[in-house]
Amino acid sequence: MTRFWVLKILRTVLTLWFVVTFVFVVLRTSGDPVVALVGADATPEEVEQFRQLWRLDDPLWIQYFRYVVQMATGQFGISYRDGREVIDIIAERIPWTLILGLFSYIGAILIGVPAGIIAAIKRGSAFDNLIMATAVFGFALPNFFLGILMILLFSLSLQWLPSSGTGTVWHLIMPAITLATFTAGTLARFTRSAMLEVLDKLYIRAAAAKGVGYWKRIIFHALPNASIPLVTIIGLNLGELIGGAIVVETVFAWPGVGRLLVTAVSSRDLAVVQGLVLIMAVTMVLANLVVDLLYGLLDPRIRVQN
Amino acid sequence: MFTRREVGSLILGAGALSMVGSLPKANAADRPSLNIAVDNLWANMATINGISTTSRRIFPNFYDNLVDRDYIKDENGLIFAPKLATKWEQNGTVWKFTLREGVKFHDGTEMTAEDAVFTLSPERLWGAKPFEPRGKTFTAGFKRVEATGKYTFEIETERPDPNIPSKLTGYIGFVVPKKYYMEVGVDAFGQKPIGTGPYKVTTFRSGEIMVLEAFDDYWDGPPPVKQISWKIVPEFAARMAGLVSKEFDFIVNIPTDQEAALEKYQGVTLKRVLADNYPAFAFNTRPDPEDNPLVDPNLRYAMVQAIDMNAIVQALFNGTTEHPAVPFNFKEYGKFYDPNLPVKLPYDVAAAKALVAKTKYKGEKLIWHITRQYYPNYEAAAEIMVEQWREIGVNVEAQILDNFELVYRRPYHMMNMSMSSDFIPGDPYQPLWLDWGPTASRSTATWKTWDPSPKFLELGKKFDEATDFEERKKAYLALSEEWQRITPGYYMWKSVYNCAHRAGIQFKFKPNGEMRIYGDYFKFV
Amino acid sequence: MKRVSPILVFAIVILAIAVVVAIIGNVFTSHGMSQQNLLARLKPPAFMTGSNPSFPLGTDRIGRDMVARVIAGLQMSLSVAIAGTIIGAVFGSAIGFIAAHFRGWVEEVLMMLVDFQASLPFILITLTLLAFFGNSMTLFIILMGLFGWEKYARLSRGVVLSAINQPYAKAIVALGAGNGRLYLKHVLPNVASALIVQVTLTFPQIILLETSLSFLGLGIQAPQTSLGQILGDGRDYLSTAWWISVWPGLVIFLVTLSMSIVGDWLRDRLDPMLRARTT
Amino acid sequence: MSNERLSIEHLNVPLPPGADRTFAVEDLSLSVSKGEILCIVGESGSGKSLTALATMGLLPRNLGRPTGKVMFEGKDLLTLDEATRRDITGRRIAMIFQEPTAALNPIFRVGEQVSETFRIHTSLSQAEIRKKVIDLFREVQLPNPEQIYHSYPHQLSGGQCQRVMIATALALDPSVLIADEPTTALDVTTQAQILKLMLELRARHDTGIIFITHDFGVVAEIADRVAVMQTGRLVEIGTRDEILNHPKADYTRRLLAAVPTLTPRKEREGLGSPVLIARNIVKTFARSGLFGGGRTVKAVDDVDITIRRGETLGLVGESGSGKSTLAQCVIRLVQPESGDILISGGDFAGLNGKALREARRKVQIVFQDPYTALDPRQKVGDSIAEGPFIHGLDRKAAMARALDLLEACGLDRASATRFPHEFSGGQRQRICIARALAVEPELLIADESVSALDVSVQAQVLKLLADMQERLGFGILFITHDLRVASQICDNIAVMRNGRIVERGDPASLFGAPKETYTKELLAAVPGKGWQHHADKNEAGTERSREETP
Repeated sequence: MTRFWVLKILRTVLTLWFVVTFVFVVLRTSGDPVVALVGADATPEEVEQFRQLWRLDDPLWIQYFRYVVQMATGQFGISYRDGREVIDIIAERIPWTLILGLFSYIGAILIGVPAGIIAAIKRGSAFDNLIMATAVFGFALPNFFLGILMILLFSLSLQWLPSSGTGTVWHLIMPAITLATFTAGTLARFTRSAMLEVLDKLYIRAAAAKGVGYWKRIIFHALPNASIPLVTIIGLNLGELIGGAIVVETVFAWPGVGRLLVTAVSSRDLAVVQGLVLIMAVTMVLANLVVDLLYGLLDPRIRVQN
Repeated sequence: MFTRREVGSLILGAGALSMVGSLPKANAADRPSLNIAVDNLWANMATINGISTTSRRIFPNFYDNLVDRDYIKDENGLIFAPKLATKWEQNGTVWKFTLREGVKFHDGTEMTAEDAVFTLSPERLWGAKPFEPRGKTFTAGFKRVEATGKYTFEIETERPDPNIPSKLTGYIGFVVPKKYYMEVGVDAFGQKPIGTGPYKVTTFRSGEIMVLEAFDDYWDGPPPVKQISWKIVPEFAARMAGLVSKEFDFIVNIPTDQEAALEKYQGVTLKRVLADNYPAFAFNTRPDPEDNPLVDPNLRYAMVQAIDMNAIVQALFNGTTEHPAVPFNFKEYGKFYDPNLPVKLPYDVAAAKALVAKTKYKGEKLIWHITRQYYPNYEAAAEIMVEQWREIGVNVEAQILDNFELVYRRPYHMMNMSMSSDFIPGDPYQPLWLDWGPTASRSTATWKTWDPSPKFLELGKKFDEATDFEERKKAYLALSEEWQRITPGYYMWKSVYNCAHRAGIQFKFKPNGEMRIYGDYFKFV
Repeated sequence: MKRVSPILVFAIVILAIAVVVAIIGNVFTSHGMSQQNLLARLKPPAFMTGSNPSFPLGTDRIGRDMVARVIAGLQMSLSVAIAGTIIGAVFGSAIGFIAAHFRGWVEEVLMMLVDFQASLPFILITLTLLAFFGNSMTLFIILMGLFGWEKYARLSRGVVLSAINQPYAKAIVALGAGNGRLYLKHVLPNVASALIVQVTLTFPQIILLETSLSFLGLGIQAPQTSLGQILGDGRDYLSTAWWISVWPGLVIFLVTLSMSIVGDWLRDRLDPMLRARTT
Repeated sequence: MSNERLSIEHLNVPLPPGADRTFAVEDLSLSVSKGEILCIVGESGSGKSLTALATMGLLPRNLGRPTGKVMFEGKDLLTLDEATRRDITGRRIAMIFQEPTAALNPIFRVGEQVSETFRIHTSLSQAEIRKKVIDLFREVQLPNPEQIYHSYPHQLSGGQCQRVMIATALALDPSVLIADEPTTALDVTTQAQILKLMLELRARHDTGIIFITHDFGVVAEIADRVAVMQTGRLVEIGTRDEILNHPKADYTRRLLAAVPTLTPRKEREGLGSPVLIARNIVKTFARSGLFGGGRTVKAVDDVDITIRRGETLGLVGESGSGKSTLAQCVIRLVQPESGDILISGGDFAGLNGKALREARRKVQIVFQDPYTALDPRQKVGDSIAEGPFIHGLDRKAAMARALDLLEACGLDRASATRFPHEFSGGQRQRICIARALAVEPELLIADESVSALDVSVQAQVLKLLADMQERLGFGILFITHDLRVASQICDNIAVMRNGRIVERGDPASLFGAPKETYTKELLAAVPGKGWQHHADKNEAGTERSREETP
């Protein structure tokens, strides 16, 4: 048991180290970081000054070592765009992405999972087809397009919902729906196939032989078993959610990290980009760790070892 | 309908609310607030480092100029009115300015000649290592800036310069507080700027929002609006929906094709001004890259003659602006403007083809660097022009890049740019000499696209020194002719700025894009 | 089992049409995809008033024929998606095969790489790399090709592991077959169906990714065009000239939908094969 | 009959359209009485399991509604509404399944799963239920009932799981118990225990038991009456003695003739020089991975075996004894840690790369499951020809050899162009044998090669192996858990347990006078050992069964 966790944590740390190294390599190979940071207009003296300031004249491995230490301690540097600590800039955006992300994530789960379950137990019915068609619709529509359509309908024509920005829960509705649509579609499809697989198992038949009622079989026997792979996919979907947030936050002028990334990338604000990449990676890796934890809790075959 | 916001604001946690701005002050409670949806905010709000279309529209709300251009009394803004300076007089190479007394910066300190002098000082603008190096362009010829009293100061120039007051109507005329500026440094100042304007900056997050709050100690009396939030809303659809549904009081940057549709909504007023500014592109006339075919002027002539810019402008702007047939012959130059000036390189595909035939050009790819979504309609025009050049056998690839740093990265054969024409109002000094002369970034920067010809330099010097109108006009025409002989660039159209606001607001949009939310420019009705 | 559902027929027909149009599309219009007609800007499609009969689907903001645009966009989007899918599938599957064959530390390292990739949202990587290295078609294709490789790697490792533990694979080893014969002739055809299902999942995802990137301005660059680019370009015109983005949007939607339907069908048919995979 | 508990009358279970026959079960009538064990016996596809499922109302949804009657306590189960029927199943009629580990929900403690039956059908308190469950566990002779109560299925052995299932089934003292091949997945010793348990329970509770099996040994052990089924129809029904010793139907007779019995034989004369000498084979399984370590299991522990030309060496033992690992070590599908392997006098253990691949020709293997042993996407002709082709024969000659072998193995030459899924299990196993023999090996390993086959087919395949050995003279390492089969065909038998060979000898002496307790236990557990059928004098498998038509 302990070994299981030690391994998981070791893997997590290694993954993060990979990410840091990846960012370092990208920064060093994409061009002279000094030129990127001070601009092509800078005089040679300025460049030299900057090089010394950031100690970019050290051997690469020293720079690398220093870099890993800095990243590990959250020193992402100063934004070249507005001169503030990157960690502060990101910190003020995170709550917004969390609000949006959680809201749409929970919404997606609440819609996608039950829809998938119903589709599975009504397999082949018109209902199943309808749900699956809707699910495919959910992820076949580019989310920025869906977002703009919603703005035009709900803000411009009907004037029911605010068009963009933040302020009230009403502001949250359209971006959350846009973001949740994709995830809900994926979840519904996956839940369906996970349920179908479990429903075929002998223990479900054995439960029926015991006289367990239909819905009881579904809810108490099939669902807990189907939830094991489901938890994994829900965890993996967090990444897609973050990816989707990049676009959705831009459409709805939502001041989260996704939009920050877009602005930082387009202004080549290296320090912010690397900070964001690392923070998102940490989030994802931690989410995966939580998934593993849940997995262990749900599945006694992992939890209890002889 | 009306309950949803009330309910909504009750439900959303206080935590999220407090991040938008500080709580309202009781004494300002009776004044309304404004929400303005903008397409973008510049990262830095220092007066010179922060020069951009997106910052200029906000600047006059928290900075004051020394001298003001009065667009209320004069359509073209050619009347110079006192603002922070109340009086000015020229004596040979020296200009004496008297400052308004009792003007306060937002931090409560009084503005004095020390601040004005610092604002124009070599250490800030034109010395060896100035804080805001772009200031050099605007202070050419400055020799000495010195306080002569608490409220008086002098500017001495190398040669007599009749245009100093008009130069102070621009970016360099925004007075900054010396003490605070020196304390925090230019970068931090750009993030938390302080001026003497009617509003003070309370929140500035460049990727997101800028909040201005009424500065009730403003020398001209309290401003009409309690709080102005400039929020970035990148999508036009969201800006438009927000204006129509009255979430926003103002929106800016409306695509030309959408103006008509927007105007159809009730209570929406569209404002459009022609700005003293021209999107353009520069030909890279230098042999860098080595095989640059554009070093041959015939190819440049051909390319100019292949462009049907009038049709493009008509298509893209619906006749709201126009293409200057002869460069630098701009209508805003009053007496300098001559509608009958001959067009040297008119639209003529046959002539263009003939010119291409005279060159060694063999269809090599010419790279045109363009900044993404920077000048309205620029990319669309570029797409059209690329096709028109294809007609005459010139192969141009328009590369849309995210920012100017990428645009400035060689190799390129052409690059986008824009040229303001208002540094000295009513005089072609800026576009012709300042922007192309020997100190211009276009001829000095690492990414420079041309080396001014000796003749251009010689004619330019003559033009720079000419103070008498007739003499100056003659010099200007000669200089312009030399420029056209070389044709290192192409002026496309006069910029159009637009914005729209809700009903219940009376608003005068300044032609340079400034959105002044005070005085005679803005009223609630 | 023999009965094929009408939905599936619909999906296959749509895909077939898409491919045919992409290949011979140019016969459907006499206009070039970048041929402009400034006098015929923003013309509505044929069934609306004010339309121009030579532009059945209308024109865009600089008077280009939407039929030609959408076809060119379809060609590009399909090519990118096909190239990307092939690269990703081949690369990812190769990694999976290698991991499954060598086991041990090779497998650990490769799977760690997979974890690493899975820990970063792909669009994040794409944005970063495109912004830093500049946008080029080559990089773009490579990036699209990298998309989903980790899914192929995971999947193929799993199915290969289970396949090479199947008695038939052991029997073939026992016959004295080399690794090449084992993997290429026997294992690959047997895991291919699982990989093909994954292809039907990745393919629409690449189209959508390209669309998102176009929206952010990092996708296919003009004068080339893609469905995503047309869609993104037309978004400001949705309330006045909806046809600019609705046509490409519709095509994206139909292709994605059809691909998913076909994928689902394959998945259902090949279910036992997928179930055999281990994690 | 007043004692009748459950009677099935004219039951029909339709198959979906397009199947090879219209009804899975057709016009079936039988009944079970109080305290009676009725064995339904038949080969795969005979419809015996579907009969059970139809009775329980658990038929898969793709099958149509069953017709006929299933009478229980005066009610027709087929026409009852779902709720009433559910009340009967589980409380009055219980069922246990072939795969006990799969029949238990993996994420719940077994105690809870047994308790569920009480929770559904009774209003007992939690504490009372718990006590009852523990009592049940005791009754089905589970060790440590308290601990088992809190265990998860994966922590229990297959036999323990089946005991838990039986406990669940018996929870409410059902009137009828349906057991669908409950011992098939278990080892012989465990099977013997479970069978014993069933007999005890029948005696104690007077339950009527329908026991579905394919194994006549099991039938001989426990049946009161026997029903024989074939392709959905009842062939005959009668008492154990009637069916086993005096069958009326031809089909029953054929089946019985094919059933292997414990008839130990002597080592054959004239065996040649050794084709396999394996010495000191050791294989330890450890947890692999970057962060290795963990527990290790000695799967094969210092084993020596020798096989001569023409000899069949049987390797018997229960699951997990290391038989298959040893075989895979010998053929080097698994790398032994140490030990020498000589094949036809040549070193095999030390070979690598090309040399190894070439040497592989000399030793071939036939696996247990014919359904997974053939590449599903390769035509069978190509499958068989592949070996010779790899070893240098040109494509044409290889195919010619493949066709000859197909014929030799009793298959049509034309079948070479078909795919494996078009063949029955027995035919596939013949193809596997043909594939193995195509490279003319010196040694053939048959790893439980006949275990998954129906008895009639099993007999044919065994005969095929014997014939081919006769003709080609290779040695066979015959791995099986079935002592009856081993006793009939092996020259020598090695008994394996926990990775070691505990006893060896020729079948006659080994089974006649076993020395080791373990060997004795194994022998004692052989089902139906007391019964020797004399129904038919025919040689096993001379007649081709209908099962063999594709």
